[in-house]
Amino acid sequence: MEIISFYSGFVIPFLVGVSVLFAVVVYKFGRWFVRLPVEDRRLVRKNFFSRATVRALGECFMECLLHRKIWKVNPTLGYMHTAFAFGWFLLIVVGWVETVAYLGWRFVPLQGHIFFKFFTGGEHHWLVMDILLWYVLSGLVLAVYKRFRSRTLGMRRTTKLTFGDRVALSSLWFIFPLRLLAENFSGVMAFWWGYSIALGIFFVAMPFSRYMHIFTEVPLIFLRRWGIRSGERESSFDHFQLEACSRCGICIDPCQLQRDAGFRDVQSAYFIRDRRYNRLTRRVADNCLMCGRCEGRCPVGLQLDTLRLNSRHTLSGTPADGRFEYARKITNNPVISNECEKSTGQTVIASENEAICSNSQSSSSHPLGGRGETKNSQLSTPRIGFFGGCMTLLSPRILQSMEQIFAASGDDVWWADRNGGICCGRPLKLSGDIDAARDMMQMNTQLFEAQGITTLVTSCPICLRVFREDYRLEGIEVLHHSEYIARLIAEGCLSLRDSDEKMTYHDPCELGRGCGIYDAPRQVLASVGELVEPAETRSEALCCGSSLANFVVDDASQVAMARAVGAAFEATGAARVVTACPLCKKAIGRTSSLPTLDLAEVVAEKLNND
Amino acid sequence: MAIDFGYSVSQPRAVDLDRNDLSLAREIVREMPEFSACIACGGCTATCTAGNLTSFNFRLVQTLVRRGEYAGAYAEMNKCMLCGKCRLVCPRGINTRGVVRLIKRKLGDY
Amino acid sequence: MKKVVVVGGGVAGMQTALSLKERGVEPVIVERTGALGGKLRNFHLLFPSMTPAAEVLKSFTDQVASSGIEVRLNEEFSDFSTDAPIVIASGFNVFDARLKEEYGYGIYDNVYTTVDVERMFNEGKVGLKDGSVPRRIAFVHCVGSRDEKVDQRHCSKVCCITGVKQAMELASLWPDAEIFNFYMDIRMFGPGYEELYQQAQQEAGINFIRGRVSEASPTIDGRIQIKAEDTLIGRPMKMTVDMLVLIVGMRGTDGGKFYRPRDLFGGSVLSDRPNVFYAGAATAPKTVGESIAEGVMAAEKVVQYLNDGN
Amino acid sequence: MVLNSWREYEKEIADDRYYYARSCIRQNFFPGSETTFLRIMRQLGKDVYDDPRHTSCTGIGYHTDIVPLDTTMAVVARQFALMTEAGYENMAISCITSFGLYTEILETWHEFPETEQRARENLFKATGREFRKPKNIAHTSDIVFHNREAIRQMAVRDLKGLKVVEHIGCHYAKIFPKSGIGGSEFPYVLAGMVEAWGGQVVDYPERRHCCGFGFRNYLVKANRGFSIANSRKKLESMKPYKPDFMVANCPGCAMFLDKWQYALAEMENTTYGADGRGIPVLTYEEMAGLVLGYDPWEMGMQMHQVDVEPLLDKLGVDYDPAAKFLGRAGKYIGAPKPAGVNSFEGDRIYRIKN
Repeated sequence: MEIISFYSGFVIPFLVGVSVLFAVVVYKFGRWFVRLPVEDRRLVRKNFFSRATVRALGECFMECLLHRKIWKVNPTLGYMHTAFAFGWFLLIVVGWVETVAYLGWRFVPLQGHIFFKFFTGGEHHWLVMDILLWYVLSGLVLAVYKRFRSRTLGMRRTTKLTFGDRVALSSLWFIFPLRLLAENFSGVMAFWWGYSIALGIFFVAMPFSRYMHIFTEVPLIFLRRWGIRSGERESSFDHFQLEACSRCGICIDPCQLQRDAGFRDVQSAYFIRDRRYNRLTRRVADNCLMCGRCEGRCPVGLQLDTLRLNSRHTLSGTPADGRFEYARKITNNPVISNECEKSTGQTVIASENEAICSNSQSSSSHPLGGRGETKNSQLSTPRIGFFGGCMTLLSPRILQSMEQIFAASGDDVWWADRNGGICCGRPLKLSGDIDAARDMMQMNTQLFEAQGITTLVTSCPICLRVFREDYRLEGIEVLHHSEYIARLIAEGCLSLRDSDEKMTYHDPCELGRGCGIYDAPRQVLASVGELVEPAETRSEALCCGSSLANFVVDDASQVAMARAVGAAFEATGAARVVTACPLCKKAIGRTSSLPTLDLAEVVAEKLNND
Repeated sequence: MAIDFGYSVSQPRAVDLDRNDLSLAREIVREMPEFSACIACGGCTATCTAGNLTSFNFRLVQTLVRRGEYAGAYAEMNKCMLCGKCRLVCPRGINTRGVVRLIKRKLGDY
Repeated sequence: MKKVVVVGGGVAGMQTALSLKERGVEPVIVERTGALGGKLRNFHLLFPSMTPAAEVLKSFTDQVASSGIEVRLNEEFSDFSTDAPIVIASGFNVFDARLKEEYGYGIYDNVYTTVDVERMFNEGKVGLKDGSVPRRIAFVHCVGSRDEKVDQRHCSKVCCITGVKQAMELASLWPDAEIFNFYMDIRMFGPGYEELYQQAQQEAGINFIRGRVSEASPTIDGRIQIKAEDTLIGRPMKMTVDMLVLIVGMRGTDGGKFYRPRDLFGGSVLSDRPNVFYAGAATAPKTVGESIAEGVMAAEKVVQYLNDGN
Repeated sequence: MVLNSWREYEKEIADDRYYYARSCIRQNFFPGSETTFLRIMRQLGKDVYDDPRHTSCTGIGYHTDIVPLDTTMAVVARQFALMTEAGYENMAISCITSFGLYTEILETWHEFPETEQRARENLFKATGREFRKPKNIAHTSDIVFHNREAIRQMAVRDLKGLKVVEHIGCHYAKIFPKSGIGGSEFPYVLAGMVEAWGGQVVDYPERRHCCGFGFRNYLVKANRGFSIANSRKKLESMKPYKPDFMVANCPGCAMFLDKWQYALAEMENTTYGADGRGIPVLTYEEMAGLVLGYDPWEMGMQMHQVDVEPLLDKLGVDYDPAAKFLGRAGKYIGAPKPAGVNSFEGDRIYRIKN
């Protein structure tokens, strides 16, 4: 067999490109990895030799090469991605096999594999390689088509490109046609030069463009499988998530800010882009409902909301500084708030706590039966704390309904914030003021513990989420009122009149995607009426538009989003809209032609009082 | 050189629009024009948890800022828990939490 | 010749019909409800002169009856495609106070609207639900007016004076009661209004507090605690009252909006269609007197239209 | 319109035969001014009775809530008794606060005759004196104003080309507008003199604002910052007009507008007037005296905080710089230490060595 030199002038652009790419990727990964927090590195050590690693390998194959999740979004879009990723991957692997088959088991420099046909003069050639190349080219045709007619590939909008993206994308589009030309007109050096230059440019642009995701997704999958997550503060792991974003733009369509309010540059793809290139502004970081609709669809599974939250924390500069110490006036001793009233000479309202308690004590022998006993057998002093939260306090009908439900349940209830409570801390957390939010959480925790409650019920999903995710409430069970009511119904403690009234249900973001509670409210609704679902529901449900996570949008935008949501409910033919969040209720009720109620209101309305 | 006579010259209490530097106020309003739609109904302050426990008065502080009276506004705004009740009651639909954060950003340490 | 259709049998509609008849044009009043009179039927005394609404109403219904104008009651007019002249005098709807849930209307006892108070005066039964006399009463101005949150951006114009009038009526009924009016602005534009306002302050002893009530909540003894900021002091305030009166605004009858006249000057009773005219509060909040005046104007324009056409 | 308003408040001023009621504090602050008044009156050929038995009117004690009203009335009644005994009917009052107090008491007696009766009884019990109420009371600035034309005719120089800030004491017309020429809004008493003698009156935004003395505001140290803030407000407001001097008709005002310039210079390093030399503050007697050609040192102008020499130069007054701190009979009276507004070497041409 003759000696092949494996060298020609035209390979230089390719070699330079590969070297730069390799150096940058190694530098980036090395740097990010070294800076991982100690706990994260401990997780890596702990889980390296475990089934997680095997699963990660499988996931890499399914997601990085086959793009399984994108197939789910749209098969044509999936085909396009698979053709590029898997097709190119196979070209490399089969190409290598081809080389080995032809040259035997010997060292061949990189360019030898890539420009195999040049160096062998095209005398040996596998048909499968041509098929693979045409496979990739079919993906390319779709990609070009998508740039101009994205809708046919299931995307109404695609991502706006950065300069690096444009360079990489243009060179990428040239690589495969040039390869086709070079391999078929092997004697024309210009084609080989073009092919090599296209590869070189692509490789140099790659680590600075969205195509960095091709490499980054692999370590991301492994690290994630080993249990590493982004948190409320930025960490080195975030880099793996940021650069694993291909800016595919799947997050853009579900975004209601884009759909109904006309914001075109705040979606997760743009947020991640801005953060990655260090040009994140507060306006972009703050303009997100954190409804979670995009996070659920991200094919790379990025923690989009968490990343945005920790960006907000970084951008926020307000020190906690005990600036909410004044709130202790309420939480240290809830009775003090009444004393304050006395000292300022204002009307004193007797604390309602005792009244409600005595009321429920007298109803412990409630004919609805047995609840006091069942609970007593489980816990010595079952006591429920009800936390309405700020928003419920502005919805007296929910409070009144809960009062009726509690009375019917016979439970011993302490009203945590009816005469004034402090915020749960989630809005502050959403603003990035984590430390201040912690102060507030700690104050509320003290308050709950001091009251000796065994169950904390809240009618506000915003509060619920922070109680579950961030509070440490030892020995206190935290329930959303929908769960509490569902439980009362299941235990036979509530007697309700069923009806055939058609009602539709709005999943609040914090309750559904946030806490995974979809069924409890539906069970409750099913026992008082007939539930009709809107087109987008459960994990796909729309946001009401008034999310506390958004600090930017104005009233008109909120109304626009609420109208769109309202229209979806009107289309169901339901008589009323039921939700389980006071804020959603206000937001939707503002514009909807249908009456909008909280779950508790519907239940209280259907209570059998006799 | 200053001699201490045991008292100092009282500063005028008047809001002096000739002297106050309104450029920051204009900048803030430009970023959030809805901010100047306030009709001073006081609903925000009435419902405000912080306002009922401290001297914090959102209506007053944001008005002061619009008049170029920035002193102390940042510290006052820091009492806000961002709970959003004020936004719910505002008859003009002002993004009150956005206003709080904007003022803090312009006057504070973001 | 086809009769001119007057949609709505309130004061504006009745006046339009009477004026048409006087000019020799035959009108027909189409009224959705079972009686003529519109909103005037619910009112007790009319500001600022305290003229009984029934008196004004009677003079109109008597004239309509004696003039032999055709009146079709319990009929919803919907045939807007007709080429007969139509005068829309559909007035306004009273804002549904339940939409401002935080004020507790329909939730707590003893939260009333100004319309309820007029009705109670007419029925001769003014008082709390249990029949007792309130010691403290609060009026909340601008409920369903100047409020983006309920899609009611406009000022309903007549509520300020209504609130002042009712506060004075309650003050004279219960001289020992303390009465507080919570307002954002007091807009006293009409003749004699400012005088009534001053009288309310000085003679009736009504307390005017500049601040919008943010919320109402129940107290243990069944009273209502309200919160507002006293904006002139700059501090939040709260107080407990026995009776809360919500001064409700007007909502338009064109799908919740007011009809839009061609222009606000010479064309205030004209629409974009040549044969459709407006009279009264259908186009914007108006007082009884202003609605009557527009009835005359609308009739004049209809006659002009008919003369030009023939 | 404006002119009409100024003219609306004309008051009657007696032409001659005045009983002179001196001020307590002016004799300390501007000791030459009252003497100058008497000299002007003599030059005009007026009869002024300067009574050594006359006492304080208690005005400062009254306004600081130390002296009760009945006491004050009795003291004022005594001054009237002295005037009656001396055979005079027209009161010429040197102090603005005294003028305000006399006006107020006469007004009170008019509205509540029983208080006059009580004052008469108290006075009689204490001193055995009786009195007739004055036929006419005028502030001495009123009298100078009244004679401004006569003074102009005797003048040796005028105020041409000078911008003058005039300041009226609050008690002159703010209590009873009708008691002042031009009332409280358009006080013309000093402006009339300035205009008659050729000067130009400066109308500046804070023209009507109080100098800040305010008795309790100055006397209680805790409030003093408020007092000085008022003077500063006026000084800041007149600054852009570049006034050549101020003239005041109230002992306290002249004193504070002058001395606070020193305090502000020391406390805040702020000076007013050309080159930061301060704006000289004159009494109306000094202004009239300069017009009439009196020697500034004889009028006590060396006692001013803000040096008057630059003004004297502008007026073309022929004065002996070396004689500034030489009192009567050439005796050295001592010179103040250099201070914030007054420390310019150029001003201090004359240095006395003991």
